[in-house]
Amino acid sequence: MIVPLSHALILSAILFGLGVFCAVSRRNLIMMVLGIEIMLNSASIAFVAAALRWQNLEGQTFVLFILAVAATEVSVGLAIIVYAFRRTGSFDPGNYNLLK
Amino acid sequence: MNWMIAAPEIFYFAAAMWFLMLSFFSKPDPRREHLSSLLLASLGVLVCLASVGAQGYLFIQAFTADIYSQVFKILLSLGLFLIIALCGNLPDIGERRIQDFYFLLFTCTLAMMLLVSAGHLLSIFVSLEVSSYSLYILVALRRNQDFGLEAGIKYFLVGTFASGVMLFGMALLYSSSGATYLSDMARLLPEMIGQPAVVIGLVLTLGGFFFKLAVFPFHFWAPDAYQGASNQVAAYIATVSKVAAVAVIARVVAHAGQESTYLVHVLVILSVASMTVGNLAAIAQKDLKRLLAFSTIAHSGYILIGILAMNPAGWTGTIFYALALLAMKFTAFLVVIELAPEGQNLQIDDLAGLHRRSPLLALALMVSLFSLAGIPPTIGFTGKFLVFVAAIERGYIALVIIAMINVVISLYYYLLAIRAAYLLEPAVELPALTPSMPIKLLAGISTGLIVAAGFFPYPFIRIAQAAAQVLLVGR
Amino acid sequence: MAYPTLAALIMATFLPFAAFLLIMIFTRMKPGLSARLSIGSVAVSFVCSVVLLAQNWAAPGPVEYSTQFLASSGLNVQVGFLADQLGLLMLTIVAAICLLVQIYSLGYMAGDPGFSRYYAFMSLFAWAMLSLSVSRSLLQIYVFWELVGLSSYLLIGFWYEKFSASQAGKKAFVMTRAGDVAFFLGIFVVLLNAGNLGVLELNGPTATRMPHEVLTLSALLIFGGIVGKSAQFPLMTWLPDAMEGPTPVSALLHSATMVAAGVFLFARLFPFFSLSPEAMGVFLAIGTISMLLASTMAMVSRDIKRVWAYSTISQLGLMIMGLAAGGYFAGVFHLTTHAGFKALLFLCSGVFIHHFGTNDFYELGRSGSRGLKIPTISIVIAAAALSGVPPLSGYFSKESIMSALAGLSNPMWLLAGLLGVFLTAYYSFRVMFVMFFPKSVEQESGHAHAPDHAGYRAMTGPLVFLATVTVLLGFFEAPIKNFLAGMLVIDLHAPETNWSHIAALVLSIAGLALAWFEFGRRGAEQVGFVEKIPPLYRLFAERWYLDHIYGLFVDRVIDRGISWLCWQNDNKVIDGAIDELAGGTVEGGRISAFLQTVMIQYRLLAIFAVLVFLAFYFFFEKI
Amino acid sequence: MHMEPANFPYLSAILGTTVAGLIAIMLIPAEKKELIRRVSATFSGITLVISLLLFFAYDRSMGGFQFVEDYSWIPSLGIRYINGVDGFSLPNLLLTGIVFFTGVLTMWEMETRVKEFYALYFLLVTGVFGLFMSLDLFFIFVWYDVSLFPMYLLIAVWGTTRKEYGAMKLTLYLLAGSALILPAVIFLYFKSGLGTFGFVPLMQSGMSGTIAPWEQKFAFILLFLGFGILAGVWPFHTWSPVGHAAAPHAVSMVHAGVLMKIGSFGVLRVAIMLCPVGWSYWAPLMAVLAAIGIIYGAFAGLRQTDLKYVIGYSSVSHMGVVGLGLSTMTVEGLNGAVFQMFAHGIMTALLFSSIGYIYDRTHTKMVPELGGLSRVMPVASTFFIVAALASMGLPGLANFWGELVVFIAAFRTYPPLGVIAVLALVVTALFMLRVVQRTFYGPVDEKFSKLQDVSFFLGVPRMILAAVLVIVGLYPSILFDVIHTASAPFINGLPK
Repeated sequence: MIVPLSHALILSAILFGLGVFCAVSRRNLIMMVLGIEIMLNSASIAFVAAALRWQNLEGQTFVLFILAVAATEVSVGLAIIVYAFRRTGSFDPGNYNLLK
Repeated sequence: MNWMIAAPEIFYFAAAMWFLMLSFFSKPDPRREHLSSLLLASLGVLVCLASVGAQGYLFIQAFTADIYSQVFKILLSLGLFLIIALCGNLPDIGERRIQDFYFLLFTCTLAMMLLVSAGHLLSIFVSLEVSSYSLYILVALRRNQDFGLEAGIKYFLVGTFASGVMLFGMALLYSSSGATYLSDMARLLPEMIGQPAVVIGLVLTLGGFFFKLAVFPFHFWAPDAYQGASNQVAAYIATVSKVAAVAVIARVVAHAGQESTYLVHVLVILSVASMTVGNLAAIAQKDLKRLLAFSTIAHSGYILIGILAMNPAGWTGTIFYALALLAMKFTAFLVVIELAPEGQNLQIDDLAGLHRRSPLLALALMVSLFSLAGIPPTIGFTGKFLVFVAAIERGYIALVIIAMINVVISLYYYLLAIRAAYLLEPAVELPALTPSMPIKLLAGISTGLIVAAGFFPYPFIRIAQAAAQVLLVGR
Repeated sequence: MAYPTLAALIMATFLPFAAFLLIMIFTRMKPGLSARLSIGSVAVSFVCSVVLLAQNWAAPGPVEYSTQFLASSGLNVQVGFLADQLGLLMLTIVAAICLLVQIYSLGYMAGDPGFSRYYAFMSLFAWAMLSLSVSRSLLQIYVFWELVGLSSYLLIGFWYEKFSASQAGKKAFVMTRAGDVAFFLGIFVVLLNAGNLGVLELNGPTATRMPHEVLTLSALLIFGGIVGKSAQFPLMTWLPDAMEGPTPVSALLHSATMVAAGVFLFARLFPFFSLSPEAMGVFLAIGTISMLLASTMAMVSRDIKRVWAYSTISQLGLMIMGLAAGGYFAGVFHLTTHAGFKALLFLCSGVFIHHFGTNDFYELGRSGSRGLKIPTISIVIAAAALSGVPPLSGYFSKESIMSALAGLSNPMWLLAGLLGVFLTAYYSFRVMFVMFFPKSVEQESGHAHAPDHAGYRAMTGPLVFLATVTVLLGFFEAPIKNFLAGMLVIDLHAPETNWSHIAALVLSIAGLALAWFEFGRRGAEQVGFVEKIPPLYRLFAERWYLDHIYGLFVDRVIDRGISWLCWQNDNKVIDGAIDELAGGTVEGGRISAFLQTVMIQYRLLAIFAVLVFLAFYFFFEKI
Repeated sequence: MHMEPANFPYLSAILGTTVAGLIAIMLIPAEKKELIRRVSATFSGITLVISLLLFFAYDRSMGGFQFVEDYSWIPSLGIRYINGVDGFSLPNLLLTGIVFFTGVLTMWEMETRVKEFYALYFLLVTGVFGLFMSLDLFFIFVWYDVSLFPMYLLIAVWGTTRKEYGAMKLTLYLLAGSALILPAVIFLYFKSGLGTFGFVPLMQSGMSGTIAPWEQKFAFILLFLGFGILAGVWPFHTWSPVGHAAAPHAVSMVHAGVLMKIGSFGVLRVAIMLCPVGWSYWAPLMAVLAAIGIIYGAFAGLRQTDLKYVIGYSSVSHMGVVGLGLSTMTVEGLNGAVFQMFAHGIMTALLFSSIGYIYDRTHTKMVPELGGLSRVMPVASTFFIVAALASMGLPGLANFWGELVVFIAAFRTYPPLGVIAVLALVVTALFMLRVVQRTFYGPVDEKFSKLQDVSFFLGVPRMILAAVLVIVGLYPSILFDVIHTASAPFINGLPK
């Protein structure tokens, strides 16, 4: 064990925070999706580290699935967003305010 | 490996594939698609009923079939069938996309069935995501794309954000306890529940399910998604998807959350916040679907009361409540769908004169709204009563009083809707509504069920009790 | 004699009630039948009461019938009949006057659209009053007391289309109610301390077991009811207004019987009251004040019925003085004689009013009222009796009251009584002289001759009878005294002091003379001495401003004070708070709904913030 | 507690009749108004007959709960369908039967949405009947709400003055009361440790102290406030005048006549009988609130110009008398309170029924706009006046006895409050007489001079009510005999 688990967890927490920050602060739908991707990946890091700690493969499996799900997510999300961009010409989430 | 215990899943998978194939190889025909989907859905109900006694594991226990999951599968299949029964006229879904629509509905239901059977964090995660992605697209499918796309985007963003949170929570949980099976958690967690990483991980994990159930603060998508989605999809979200969410939350909490006062406190806070925010915001709504969305948020608060009691009565009440929610939300949406033949969004004032246009629908609306408000003798009341009993057994009387006050607040906006249906007269004379015979039958049956199950709840309580046996772990 | 007596009592009391029900339900549309029913029932009552009186004339003690009532309510209340001398005497008086007045009303009310209703109410009254006379417990007395009040209300406001009539009815009811509430409380005090409400028990040993203060308190409270019903100070102002009712009603209720119920109650509980000298002192004072105040009011009124109303107050005051002075027989005897001559006064006045259509006796005189011979003679007899002119009945009863007053140690009371005698003679003959010796007669011939039809005969018949009674009753003083003496052990024989007799006689003659001087003699300007002193006149005419005070009280304190406060509190404070709460909730809903519509990124931020809060909560929860 | 099973299910027969009536009305096409009315009158008449039978079939010498029907309902929670009547509920059942039937007749001339009206009306009354006869707390709560929520539509659709505001206020207010009741009921369920919602076992555990004193105190105040709101306890009474004024006549009748009784009955049956210790703890508060209500209602009523507001405030005052009786903790107090419930129910029903007739003819219920009606409609006026006299507490009419007994009990327990309550009699007399004077006396208004007096048929419901007032007024023991069978054992069995 070179890197203690706590360090990995801290790293992943920081990454999670960055992801949240990105999703919350950038007024661009694409960047929000990216931020959320970062959040997913931060979880992946934690899983990998934990898999090392518990000496089993479940963490690793998780990561594989996360990659797959993230890919789905991007495809679905981007599809909707791009479609919306074509209709409205805007990536600004503030412009999507019809529903109230 | 006994594949028969997964018969419902296999069936729904096949049905979904059928529509997928159709969309590849056949021209869309709304009528045929509707009939075939209706047939498949009713067959699905039968399959679920037939496999009610199934017990066992698949995929190294990632898939668990027990009475709990099978009861919920019946509810889910029933919900799907009922929603599809309302899809005879789908003005808001383009004809081109009708096969995709059914494909997604069946896929989503399949995912939810997997969800209620999931026994491993990974299977929970995957099935949850699959059901969510189906719904994102279903919401965005609406022909009125200004609404549909915006709702889809918001739903998607909140959803993925929540799944990010959930995933991070799962990572924390796994890294601190090493458990990924729910059964392991039930064994391991009680000793380490005092550790921050464990319990915060648990709360974050629950966040993903709270998103499904629209619990504060993960409820932000609900009003927009309901309003923006087509009526049928909103109905589906309000009924079937909520049932699945209840199932998974109850299972996870039962397995992982025992002995944690912190978790109880968190659930109390979220429960009170959900019902208060939901009920208050509902007061100000003009759009009927949006109002129902906020009412769903409030109901998620009531359901949490049953869950946080964490006693047999609580589980029973929760399961019963899920059934109640299905019945009453379905009835309310039935009226909404029938009143909007063009698929438009319905304002509360559009209900004006309903009592003359269609006394049956007006009655159905009134009964379902009173049931949502929790007025006896309706199923909504009995559900509330059961969860309140469970909570008071644990001594949470203040919580129950707060919930009852919320009931009073909620009554205000339900009464406003009833007032519109029974009291207001439309500005221009609208023609009488003549719903088709099946719809009439459906409205009559569901209204009758709401009252009958409120008055004679015992058979349903028995079912809920049987299902709740599964959740009595670790005690 | 058990069952016949009981049957007679039941017949005497309940027949009029049956008549009331029958008239109300069946014969509203048939006036003749209604009148026959009512008169028939009260005639039977009268016969029964006379039979009972005769039967019990020599009976040694009271006869009592009682049955358990309200046992199952947790209270132990006995109800039934108490047929003792006082009760039977009152029963006979009431039945007689009721019968006479109802016969008289055949003429007086003929043709009135509410003829049936009138007789129904009269029957209701007869029932209540007759039952009151022979009630055996205080609670029972209270019940009929209230019912008597009700019939009084209904009859005063009989001509309800007249605003003043309905107003007067309401006033009478509310003012007597105020007194009744005190009575009601008094009953409670008695019940809770003596555990019994039976009249005989209270007059007997039960009362002596009560603490003295409690006894005084309950006596005073019960006396409150007497004050209200007998229109004593300070609840006296309803009675003059009550003259808005038909004149026979005034004769029956508001002079002869109902208002006398107060005095009757006093006599009923005389032994009980006399256990508390303090209370008796208060009663004496109130009787005196009422008598004098009312006399002064009577001196200036120009309305013939009002004069008799004031005189009623004053005579009732006199009775109460007599009773409070210990003169049990004096009070009861005056009650008896007063019933006769006061009814006569009203009935005679009724003939004039009916005939000439005015209440103003100056007007009556000018119209030639003396043309009606029988009423004229009768009213003079009655007025003389009222003034205490021998040998009429009033003379004897007043004499006995004076001797009772003379027996008191403080001569002030006797002096006041004598002053009352003087004033009475003065104001009653003021009316007589003005009516029969008017300054000018306008229509000497037009109305002078007595009409001769059935209605008139129905009216004059009772007059003749009552006049006879008034003349003769005084000579029955001794038998009545003996009769009443049978029921009480207390000393009925107040010390005889002759000088009070003579003084009273002299003063009544003096009053008469003064009246003659100012109103009767030829060339008198017919203006009383009081009218020459404007402030005094105004004070008397405005009834010592009592009504103004009450009006102000009701208007300022109750209507615009407490009631306004309550209503404002309801509207502004309670409802205000509730509406505010509801409005606040709705406003909260708006805010909450608005927060749900903010940009999607803020919502994500909110989710995150809540999660952070929950995470922190974990660390602070344990503190 | 003695429980006498029924050889014939009278109680379920009453409920069954109202439900059958409801279903029958729902099945008749809305156009056949006359038929609907007749069906309603028939079914309500049957319930009246059954409740009369019940009243006289009740064995007064035996007391206790009689005609008991007991069926299992939700075994897992110990909920049973238990019906039974005792001396407290019997007068109330009779009252409901009378007001129900006369209410149907009172609304005979109503033409708008007849079917819906009677359907909701039957639903409402089903709840009322159920509440009075149920001996299971779960069902008591269910019936309580069933009897409340139809009020919203009944008032909002068929009402008059500020109807939507009144309906909303009333419904929310009263259901807020139920928000306190339900938690308290469940709380008692667990604290008794019996695992049953049955009234009788819970009462025994309250008596024997199985439910600890503090638990009783806590539950009592919740239950008292919850039911008390419906009983118009000061200061939670403001829904009552507004609601009465807004409601259609029959609903006002049922509402003031019966629904407010549900509140006081609930206080008695649930709060007092289950939590005797809590009762003795909170009784002074109850008494003070009741006394304030008595005097306050009378004074506030003095200023009103709307006939229904007047009656609404007089109801506040009269229900204060009931509350005062309940707070005395004596046999007399309970007797008087229950008696007063009955008497007030009949009396207000008669008042509202009469006002209904007047309003239907004159189209106003504002006192200043009326006048002289006694000339035009003497019979209708007589009914109102009889009821007004009863409300003043005139002897010979039913209310007097209730008030008398309550006042005596109050005078014994809380002398100052008793005095205050008695003083209110004067104020009540003042405002009732004012109303009578201004409405019925005085000259006839030209525009009213052509109006018809009440016909024989329309007079029937009012006659029934007036007759009941007189009969009970002359022979109060007919009720006291029954009530006493319940109150005396209860008070004597209280823990010392």
